[in-house]
Amino acid sequence: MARLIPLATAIAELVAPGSTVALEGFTHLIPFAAAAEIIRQRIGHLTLVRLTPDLVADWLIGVGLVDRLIFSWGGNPGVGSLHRFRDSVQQGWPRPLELEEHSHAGLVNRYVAGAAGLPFAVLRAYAGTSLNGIHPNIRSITCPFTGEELAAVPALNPDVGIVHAQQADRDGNVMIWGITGVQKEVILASKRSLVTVEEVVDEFGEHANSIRIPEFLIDAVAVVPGGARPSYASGYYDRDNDFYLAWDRIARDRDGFLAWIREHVERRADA
Amino acid sequence: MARLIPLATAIAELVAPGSTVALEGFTHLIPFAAAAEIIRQRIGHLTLVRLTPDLVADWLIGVGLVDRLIFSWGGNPGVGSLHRFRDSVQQGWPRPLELEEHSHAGLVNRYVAGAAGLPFAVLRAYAGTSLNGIHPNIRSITCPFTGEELAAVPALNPDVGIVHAQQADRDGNVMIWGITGVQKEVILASKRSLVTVEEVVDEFGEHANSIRIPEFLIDAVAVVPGGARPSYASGYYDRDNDFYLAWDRIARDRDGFLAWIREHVERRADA
Amino acid sequence: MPEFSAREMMIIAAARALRDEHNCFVGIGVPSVAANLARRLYNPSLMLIYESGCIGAKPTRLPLSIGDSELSDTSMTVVSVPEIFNYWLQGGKVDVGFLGAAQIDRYGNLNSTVIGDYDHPTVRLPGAGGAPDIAAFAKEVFVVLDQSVRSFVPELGFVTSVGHFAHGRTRHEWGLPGGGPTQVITNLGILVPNEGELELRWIHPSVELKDVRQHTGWDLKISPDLACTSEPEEWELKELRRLEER
Amino acid sequence: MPEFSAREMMIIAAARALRDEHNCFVGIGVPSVAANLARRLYNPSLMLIYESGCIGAKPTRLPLSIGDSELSDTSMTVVSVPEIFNYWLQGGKVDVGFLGAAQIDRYGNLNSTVIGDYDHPTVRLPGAGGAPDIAAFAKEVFVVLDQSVRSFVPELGFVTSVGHFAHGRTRHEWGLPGGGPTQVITNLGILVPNEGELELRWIHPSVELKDVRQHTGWDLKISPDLACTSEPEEWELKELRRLEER
Repeated sequence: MARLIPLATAIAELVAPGSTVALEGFTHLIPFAAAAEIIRQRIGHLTLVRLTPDLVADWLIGVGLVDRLIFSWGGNPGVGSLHRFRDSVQQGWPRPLELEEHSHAGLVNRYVAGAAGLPFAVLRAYAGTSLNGIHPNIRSITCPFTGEELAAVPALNPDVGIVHAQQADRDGNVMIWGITGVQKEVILASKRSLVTVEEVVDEFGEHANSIRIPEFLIDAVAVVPGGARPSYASGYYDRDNDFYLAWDRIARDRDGFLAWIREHVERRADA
Repeated sequence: MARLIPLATAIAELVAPGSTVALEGFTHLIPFAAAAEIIRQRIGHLTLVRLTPDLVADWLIGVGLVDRLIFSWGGNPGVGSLHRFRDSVQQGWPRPLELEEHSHAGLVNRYVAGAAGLPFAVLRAYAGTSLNGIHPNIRSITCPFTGEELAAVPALNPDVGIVHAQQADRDGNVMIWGITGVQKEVILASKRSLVTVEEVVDEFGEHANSIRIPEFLIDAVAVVPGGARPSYASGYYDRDNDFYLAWDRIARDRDGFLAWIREHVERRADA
Repeated sequence: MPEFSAREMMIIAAARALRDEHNCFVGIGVPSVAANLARRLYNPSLMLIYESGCIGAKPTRLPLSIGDSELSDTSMTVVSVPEIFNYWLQGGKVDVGFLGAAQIDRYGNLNSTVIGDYDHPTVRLPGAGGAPDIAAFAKEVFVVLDQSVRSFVPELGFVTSVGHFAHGRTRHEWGLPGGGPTQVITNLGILVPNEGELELRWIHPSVELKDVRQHTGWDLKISPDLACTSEPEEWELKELRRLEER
Repeated sequence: MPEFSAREMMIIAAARALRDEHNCFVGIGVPSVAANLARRLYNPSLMLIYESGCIGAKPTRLPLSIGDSELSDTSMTVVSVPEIFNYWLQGGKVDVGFLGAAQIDRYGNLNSTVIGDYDHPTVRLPGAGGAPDIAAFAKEVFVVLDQSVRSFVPELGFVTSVGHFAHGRTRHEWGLPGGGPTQVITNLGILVPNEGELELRWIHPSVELKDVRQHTGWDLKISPDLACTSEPEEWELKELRRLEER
């Protein structure tokens, strides 16, 4: 069921203007190459979903392709703020950004409910915080056994889920090891899914802490070596920490950012 | 935190008369040795929790140590009925057995809620079945977003969770591979926990589909080679399918069953 | 024409039904034999899913239980039991679920819990296990069981798994997302639902209509398109017998 | 007496606080330095837990993010992010959570979301991440941040993480199971809650009381047991500097 196709074809087929697109990868295996391709194809009015909208979100927000962001932490990890994200929230540049903001636990459980075929998830969260009430997707629910009040969040079923993985086999099954984040939940919850991979192998090896995702859950696999750079792929390459530090300067200025995107994303040949 | 102690000491310390005891292991790694030790110490009036009360439950029920059974499937897998379980339900021998009966999904989610620190779990289940209404631990709940009616089950936090694993390391961390069932949830949900293991190793190897449980969640580790027999331990020994077939005959008759227990469980030296 | 038993016909009919499916949630017994036979004969890419968490199992011999090492050792991946029920079954990823039962009624409801009163049963059966969840969520359900007046009953004392109409409501009204039983494959023929009620659609070779009627506890409807199941081929029987020998 | 910076004093004070703990949920920055220092100096069996799912990480160099390969490569196990939040944090398995923030109030409530109006913020901060969950569930919480009138404010515009009293209710009344902040460790001293309100309990060497008061945006209570933090030892400083060099 998982077809091995070029990245450009996969993005053109799976991502439409106005789509709700989840791009996941928790520090590890962030699908940068797929985001770059969305920019090259200028697919806009997206609802972007990402627990930690970091540089990859700064790219998409800064070029004006995102109308709405569902997220829980928007920063440059270990470095500081995300200037394009801040500029769009504070100044509405290049366009205003509608926010649906959660804690990690809240957004994670939106995916979990989506993966589990439930309309909502229950969690102990948000009690006493100002997050409660900033948008309608945090409600309360009463335990039918103890009478306790808990929080409820609605299931999230993105139109497209995109993740990067280390390997696919020839049937299109996918293997991820190291930090696996919410990747499995995103694939299970999404209506369509794309996995970019470092390489295709004949057989998977044994890895503690690995997950494998069967081909019948994946619509397209695209081979994109280095597709998670500047983040990292355990067993393949390290995180480009220098680039994360440099990004603080690159993204601080609107024109500088746009010039960088033109140079490094738009002019780059298709993967 | 996990102390390495003899099985008899662990059972004496952790299991008290009237305890709610979860014995888990889904076909694989069933903690038979621990159950045998409970029988030798004649700790009674137990609430036994087990998704698939198979031979291990037949032992405990047949000798009269179980007052209440929380379960979802009670049979001899691939063989047929569980005669001691049937005899206690149908004839009240050796004592009546109170049942709290679920589907697998329902009982699994009682553990999940217990592990997750929630008072209940939500699932799509029981709608239209006669399971709805046979006990008070299946209730309904309304989605605060869609208005849908779903089922709710209360969290289960057993007094003691007992599982068998392949290996512990010298710190008392535990590693399981192959079919991992609900073992992690049981350890996380239980107030106290005991893990019997095949052996203690210096370092864990890499195994796809493995889980590791940190020592600080485990109260006691007891080394019991063969502790899952007649079930199996992946990488150590196979399932004794002949014994499962023979059990049908052994357990059919009350006196024959008691004689077998006397011979093979009660007289066996401490592990 | 090769000799074959009614049981062999039933298994082969069940295996044939899996020809075009992507994946199948397999219970032990006849379903397991049928699913493994299908993978060998008609559908090598059929993904077998077991409730023990084994996904993409490729057993070389038939397992005795749903959790044999033969399954976990040959699987593409093994996930936890909570995951298999919450993400895979309830999450709507299963194409076909296979179920057996002690009893069935005309709506495809199944009983595998008790015969007689729940609190004072005549026969206590093993119980639900994963059956109600498979019946609720698999896109379609194949039921496999021997046909007799004891098993094909006019009314169930206990509904363990919902077919097309139970306790006064349709499965749609109960909010069950899966399609319910689409085939009930027996030693005598194959029943399919027509507006929720099972009717005989295929009859196995050398079985007579009156046999089927005699072995059904209600006034069985017969499809106007009733046809005869094509008989097992030599190569189908050979592979089935080889599989069961191992 | 060795020379040391206020930042070094803060980190060493935070590390010392982990002396007798079993496990610690670690955020990036000062908490990560402190937790790793504690594992080296005082508590070699301290289990480090990161929100990326890394449990029992033993990094040899300080990670830049909570998800560096240094963490997953050295961990006892790595679990999914849903699991770390649902089973480990919400499940009540975490002894100490470490939090930083842009702002804190006298009840130990933290703001890491926005300065100014939520819809039209003066400064948009990264947001909640795992902080509200850590604040809710860890058995105790250590807060680490620099003390100034901009960060120690009389009232928060936005409560991201609940301390001891927020929006008119105690944390107990909000149903939060963890113990809340038990220590607020700054560059000037250590504050501990007394009936829910932070008071200065320790003051760092060579800091004067009026400095602490000047850098607090409310009328700070001083504990009757106010004492001086013992100054960093040579060996503590040496290991800290070695760790940050790598």
